[in-house]
Amino acid sequence: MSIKENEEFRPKIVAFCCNWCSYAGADLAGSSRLGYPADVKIIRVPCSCRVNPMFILRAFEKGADGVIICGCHPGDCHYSTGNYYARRRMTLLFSLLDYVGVEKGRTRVEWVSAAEGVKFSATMNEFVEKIRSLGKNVRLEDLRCRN
Amino acid sequence: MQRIGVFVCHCGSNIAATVDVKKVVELIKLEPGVVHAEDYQYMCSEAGQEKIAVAIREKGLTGIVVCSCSPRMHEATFRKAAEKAGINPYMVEIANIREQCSWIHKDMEEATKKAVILARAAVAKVNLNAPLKPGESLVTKRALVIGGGIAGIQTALDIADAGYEVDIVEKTPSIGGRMSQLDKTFPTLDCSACILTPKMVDAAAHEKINIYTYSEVEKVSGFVGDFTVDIRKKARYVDMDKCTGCGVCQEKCPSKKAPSEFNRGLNKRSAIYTPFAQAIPNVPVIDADYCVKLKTGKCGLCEKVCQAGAIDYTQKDEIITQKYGAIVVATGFDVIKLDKYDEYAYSQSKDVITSLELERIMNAAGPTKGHLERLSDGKAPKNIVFIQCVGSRCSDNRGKSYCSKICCMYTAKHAMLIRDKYPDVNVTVFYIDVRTPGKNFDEFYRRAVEEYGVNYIKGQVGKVLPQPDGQLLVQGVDLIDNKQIKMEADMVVLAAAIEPESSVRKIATMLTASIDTNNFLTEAHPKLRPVESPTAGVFLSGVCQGPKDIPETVAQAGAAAVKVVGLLAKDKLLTNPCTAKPDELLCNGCSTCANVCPYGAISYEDKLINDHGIRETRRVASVNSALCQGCGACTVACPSGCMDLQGFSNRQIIAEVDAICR
Amino acid sequence: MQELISRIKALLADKTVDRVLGWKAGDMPYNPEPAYFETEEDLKDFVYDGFCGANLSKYMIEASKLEGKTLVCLKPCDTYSFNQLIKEHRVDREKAYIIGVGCKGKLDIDKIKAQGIKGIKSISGAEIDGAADTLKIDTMYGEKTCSYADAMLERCHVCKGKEHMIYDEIIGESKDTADGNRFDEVAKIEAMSPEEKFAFFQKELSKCIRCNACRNVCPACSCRKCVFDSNKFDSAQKANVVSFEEKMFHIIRAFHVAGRCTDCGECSRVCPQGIPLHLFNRKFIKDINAFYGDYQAGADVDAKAPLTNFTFDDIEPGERG
Amino acid sequence: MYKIAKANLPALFRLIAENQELYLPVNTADQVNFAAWTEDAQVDLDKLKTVKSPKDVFFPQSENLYSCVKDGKKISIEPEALKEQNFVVFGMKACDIRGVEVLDKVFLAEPVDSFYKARRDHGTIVAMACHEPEESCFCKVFGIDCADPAADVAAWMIGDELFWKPITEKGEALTKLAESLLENADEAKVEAEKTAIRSIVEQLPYSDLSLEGWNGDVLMDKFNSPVWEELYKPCLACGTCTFVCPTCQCYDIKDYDTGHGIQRYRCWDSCMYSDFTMMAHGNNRTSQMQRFRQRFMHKLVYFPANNGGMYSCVGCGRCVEKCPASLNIVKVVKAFQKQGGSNS
Repeated sequence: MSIKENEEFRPKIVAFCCNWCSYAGADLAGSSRLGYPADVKIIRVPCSCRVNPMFILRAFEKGADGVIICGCHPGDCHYSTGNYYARRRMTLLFSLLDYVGVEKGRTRVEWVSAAEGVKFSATMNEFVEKIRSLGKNVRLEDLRCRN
Repeated sequence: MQRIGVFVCHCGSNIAATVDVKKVVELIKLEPGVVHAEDYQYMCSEAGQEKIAVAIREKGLTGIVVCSCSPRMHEATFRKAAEKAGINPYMVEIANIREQCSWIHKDMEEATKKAVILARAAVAKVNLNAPLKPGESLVTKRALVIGGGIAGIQTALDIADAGYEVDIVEKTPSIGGRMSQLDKTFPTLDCSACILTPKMVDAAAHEKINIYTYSEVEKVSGFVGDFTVDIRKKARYVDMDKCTGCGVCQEKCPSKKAPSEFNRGLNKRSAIYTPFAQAIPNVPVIDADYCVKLKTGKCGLCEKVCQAGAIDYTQKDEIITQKYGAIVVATGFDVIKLDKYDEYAYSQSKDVITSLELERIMNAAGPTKGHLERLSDGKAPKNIVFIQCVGSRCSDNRGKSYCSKICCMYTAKHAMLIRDKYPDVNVTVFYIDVRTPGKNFDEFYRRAVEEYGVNYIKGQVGKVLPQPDGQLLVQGVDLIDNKQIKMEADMVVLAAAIEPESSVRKIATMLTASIDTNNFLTEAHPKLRPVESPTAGVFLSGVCQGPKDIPETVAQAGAAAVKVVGLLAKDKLLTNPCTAKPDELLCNGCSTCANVCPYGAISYEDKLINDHGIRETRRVASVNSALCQGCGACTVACPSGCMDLQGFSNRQIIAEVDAICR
Repeated sequence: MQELISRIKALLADKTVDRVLGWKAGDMPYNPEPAYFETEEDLKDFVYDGFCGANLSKYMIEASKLEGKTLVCLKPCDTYSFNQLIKEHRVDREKAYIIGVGCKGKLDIDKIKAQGIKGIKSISGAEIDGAADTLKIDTMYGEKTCSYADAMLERCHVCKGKEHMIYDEIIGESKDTADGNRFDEVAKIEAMSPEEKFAFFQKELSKCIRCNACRNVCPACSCRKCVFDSNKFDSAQKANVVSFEEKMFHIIRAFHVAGRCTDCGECSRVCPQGIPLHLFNRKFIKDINAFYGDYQAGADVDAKAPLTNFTFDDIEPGERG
Repeated sequence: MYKIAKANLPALFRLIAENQELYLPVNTADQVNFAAWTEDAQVDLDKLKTVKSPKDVFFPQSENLYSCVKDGKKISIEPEALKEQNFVVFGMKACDIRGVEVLDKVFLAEPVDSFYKARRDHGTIVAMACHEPEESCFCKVFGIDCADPAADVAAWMIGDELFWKPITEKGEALTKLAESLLENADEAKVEAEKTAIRSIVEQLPYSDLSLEGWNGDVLMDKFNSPVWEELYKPCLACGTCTFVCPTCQCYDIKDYDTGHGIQRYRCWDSCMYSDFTMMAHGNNRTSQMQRFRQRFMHKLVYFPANNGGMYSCVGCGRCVEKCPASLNIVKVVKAFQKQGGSNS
């Protein structure tokens, strides 16, 4: 999809949310009618530690403009330790992506509890804003996926 | 390729008002694998579920996508419906087009577009779903209640009455909790001890209830139906079996400088003590921080005077390991620290007290034997000012954003009791709002104003200034008359906010139960599952879940007990089939997965493998599906992709990613 | 080298070992190949000199499946890899007899050729015993010289030291040849703007031909079947297209070996296109050291690997350490 | 015979590139490979061997065959267009040209590979003699004369001048296009250069390699030889040899999911890979020994047996230089010689 200059840029954003906290936080944002742009699409995973870096790179390859991973707050993981592993994995992955020249703001991790509908909505609004300012992901996308 | 049916729910107008459901149906029909799509008013209704069953029968569906509310609402409903119609329940996926679409978007075109994408992702996933079968695990018919306050006691009694073993773990030397510290209770003005003590006795006497006081939960492992808990029984230095509770040791103890926790530090207690007269068990503990014998080796007076020979200075902490099927958290609350509220001079004047301290002062067993007097000089106060919402409903980060719920009522109670007993004392209450929803609550408050002449001022107090003469100058605003108020008082009572007991964080972490930003435990659903934690097998009772008064606490305690009983009544539980599963042909035997498994569910075995004709003995991973809880940590740790998670497989998640990004 | 050969002969003779994994002289002065020797007769082709850069640890995965013990010659840096393979249960310590061989820095023929030296007939000074500062190279286009240090592999300039981490015996002297900091290049890239970083890696990775030499030589990439060859992630693509493929491959490969990579440098040594692949691995190592404390994979078999470990107050993703 | 000053080569390249694509050795990040000429390209004509052979000019490492585009439940197929523009490959060496001849045998035989043929039809090759052959070269073994490469145009770089001799019609046409920059020259210098090159070739260590006994007649002897068991062991099963080779022609066909259809592409494959010729039942070669053997049997036995004795090795020596385990076809041939037993 070519972005015409005058057309508003609508990013593709993938949000991986853990089932126990962040997905519930997103539901709470919904039931509290706390809006955020439709650009965000959520994929439910059992835990942030289920998010394989390959999923993130895959999203970028297929044309995602931003990827955000949400999990329980450290210490609150439903599986006790999952988010601690996720934190290390994502820290290293994000650092490497930055190192190969991917704009830093395209990836993000946020800890959102089931009670934090407000935070979920605010985080998504903020993230979408950031991705809009960064524009289309052209560094990681596979050109074959454009239509 | 699956034969997929897609069912789009209107949810009345909840979805249909924002998402063009007809359009979703029309577009999703174009997806590979989709052989049927329809929309309906309420998919979760019986008629809606029947539509799924009919389509399964008539179209030979092998996979189902329901575009509706959150899977956290109705995934189980639709899985059951599918199962009834003859297909595996795990062939159902939900596209969340309500909470995560129609409710948060306003523009119909945009919301519809998103709903289609979410539906596509679900279809892409279902295409790769495989039938799964839950395993079974046994239920240990015993419950643990953490906290021995009114919530814990009531829960334990109700579970025990249903015939199941219950252990109460209480960290202080006696059960009773906050309620035992209260003097009277609203709105009936019953004596708190009079209604609590019988329950404490019932609990202690119940053959199914086992009480561990002066004990704490140390470690929790396992899962619903099969928790293993380590309980630390702290050294009491008094033999529970021998002690007769005569109390002589407490009288004779020479060390009487320890602040009394029960009386909120307003007076002192001995090093060997029971917190209060009606304590259960009526067995004292020795406070090692104050005991001369334990600190210096000298003294030993209590041992000498104890006729039962119950004193044992060599006692050590003891760890008890016990299995439970269910765990109830009833850890209760405390009042917040007031160090961020210097303007009320709490730390400067002894005559600025919290409401809980006032309870002790009013109580006959309290530090002043129930006489209302100033702690600074023992004089009877003439003017008392109550300040509401100290730290509650706070917009800055000094206090709590929530309403503590009980303060309006107990303040009315205090004001009424004071005016009743000491009619010459002027009582003024500064409030933001008076909140009295509840049976007979507003009537109670109005009696305080109308019958007892309590002076309610809508307004906030800016400052309490201690004067050289010992008086307190209260500066505030009257918002109704819109004027500054300055008044002298000789006692100021602060309605300090309540917050969850500080140890709850640690306990929540051990239980992997989620907690909100205010440290209240999160319920599985705020309306429909208010006494369950999202963590299966963990239940919530009392203020640990949110502020509530005694009747609400007791009601919730009973509700939690019913949930526990419902669980313990089962012999077996079905386990989550979404567990990790290794592909032996790809396994390197490297142990990386086992290193991150929080449940010790992965082990290794040397196994003869036939890899496309190459036969060799290899070290390969195997997953104990009864222990695996399906977090997926191993799947990412595994470099070869050998370890995958059923129900959330690599290819399924990638299919969702692809569907969203295309 | 004579001492090494006679010791090997003795160990073969008394049946302490059933075979030897070492290097066989090539048909050029600079191309010895990894080889097995089973008899004294075989050993006449045994060589150990400056061109024996290949890390033999990974070959021990297959050797561990054979009957009896295999004697393996490991240089100090190779022993880290061997330890890491023990940690991951990929080699059998009981089946290995490790001779820690001395190392004074290994040579890179491409660096010699890059100096315009071609038509090489013989090279002297690369022998392991007589340590020479200068290589004498006889070529079809005359006699040339090249300093030993200038001809060393990149990894030897950031040598991890002369200590063997695991061995049954050590034969020969080793030298710490480090004359640089292994994170300098990484730091240089880190200091670039995102555009420069992107351009740098884009240029380097555009050379990638997906030959998999880096992966196949890597002792950490010991998977029976690589994710890029299986259908587990639908990631089995072989095309090298003007897109994400190479980046994805190299990023994931680096991630998969993060915390396990000993920085043996084989990937960069074997890349036919001279891509400095170690820059990925070293970035992870640098980050791990900075974020979670110094960690050297393969130094200690029992140490907890950084990615299977955590602390409660680890830094958050996106923060800088 | 024409010549052009080395200093004028950029002008020549610019002139050619005005009309058509021009591929020539370009240095990118310290490695020289054939690439399209641009104003900024760092052309390197001195490097004897590019890392990859130039075969991908005619047989790209990856190329689309067709696309499927999905519209609802309808799928339409869009074939990939064949090459229609002329292009020039400048600086191919004699061995690489033989490599193209090997590929011709494969791709131009019936059924003709239309993608390949289109590229061959539209490509003009300017061959260059090897000024200073290197020790890894053994083209002489295959009867290739690197001093006198034959293509559309032959060229020699001698001192500061490039000598230029059109051979074919395509070569004449290119010469005409470039005539403003070319001047007439006599052949004496070129002849001297040829003599010099040939005398170097004589001295090359591999030049006397004997291929006696490598032909289709000995197929089973070679196939069953125990030598392979010894030879393959250091092999890492990477595809370096395959991908730098001018004659390896195996490819895989795969689909790439673009989200709105698929692109069917083919890309080089390597017989060294464990998933080479993977089928539903698995692989027909299950061990690395078998895969290793396949590569050399193909080059030295199967291919000549099917193509009138033409070996599908051209002696470029790239595999000799690039194999991570220092294995190569020369070592294989020598090992059989040494072993003697089965055939030599």
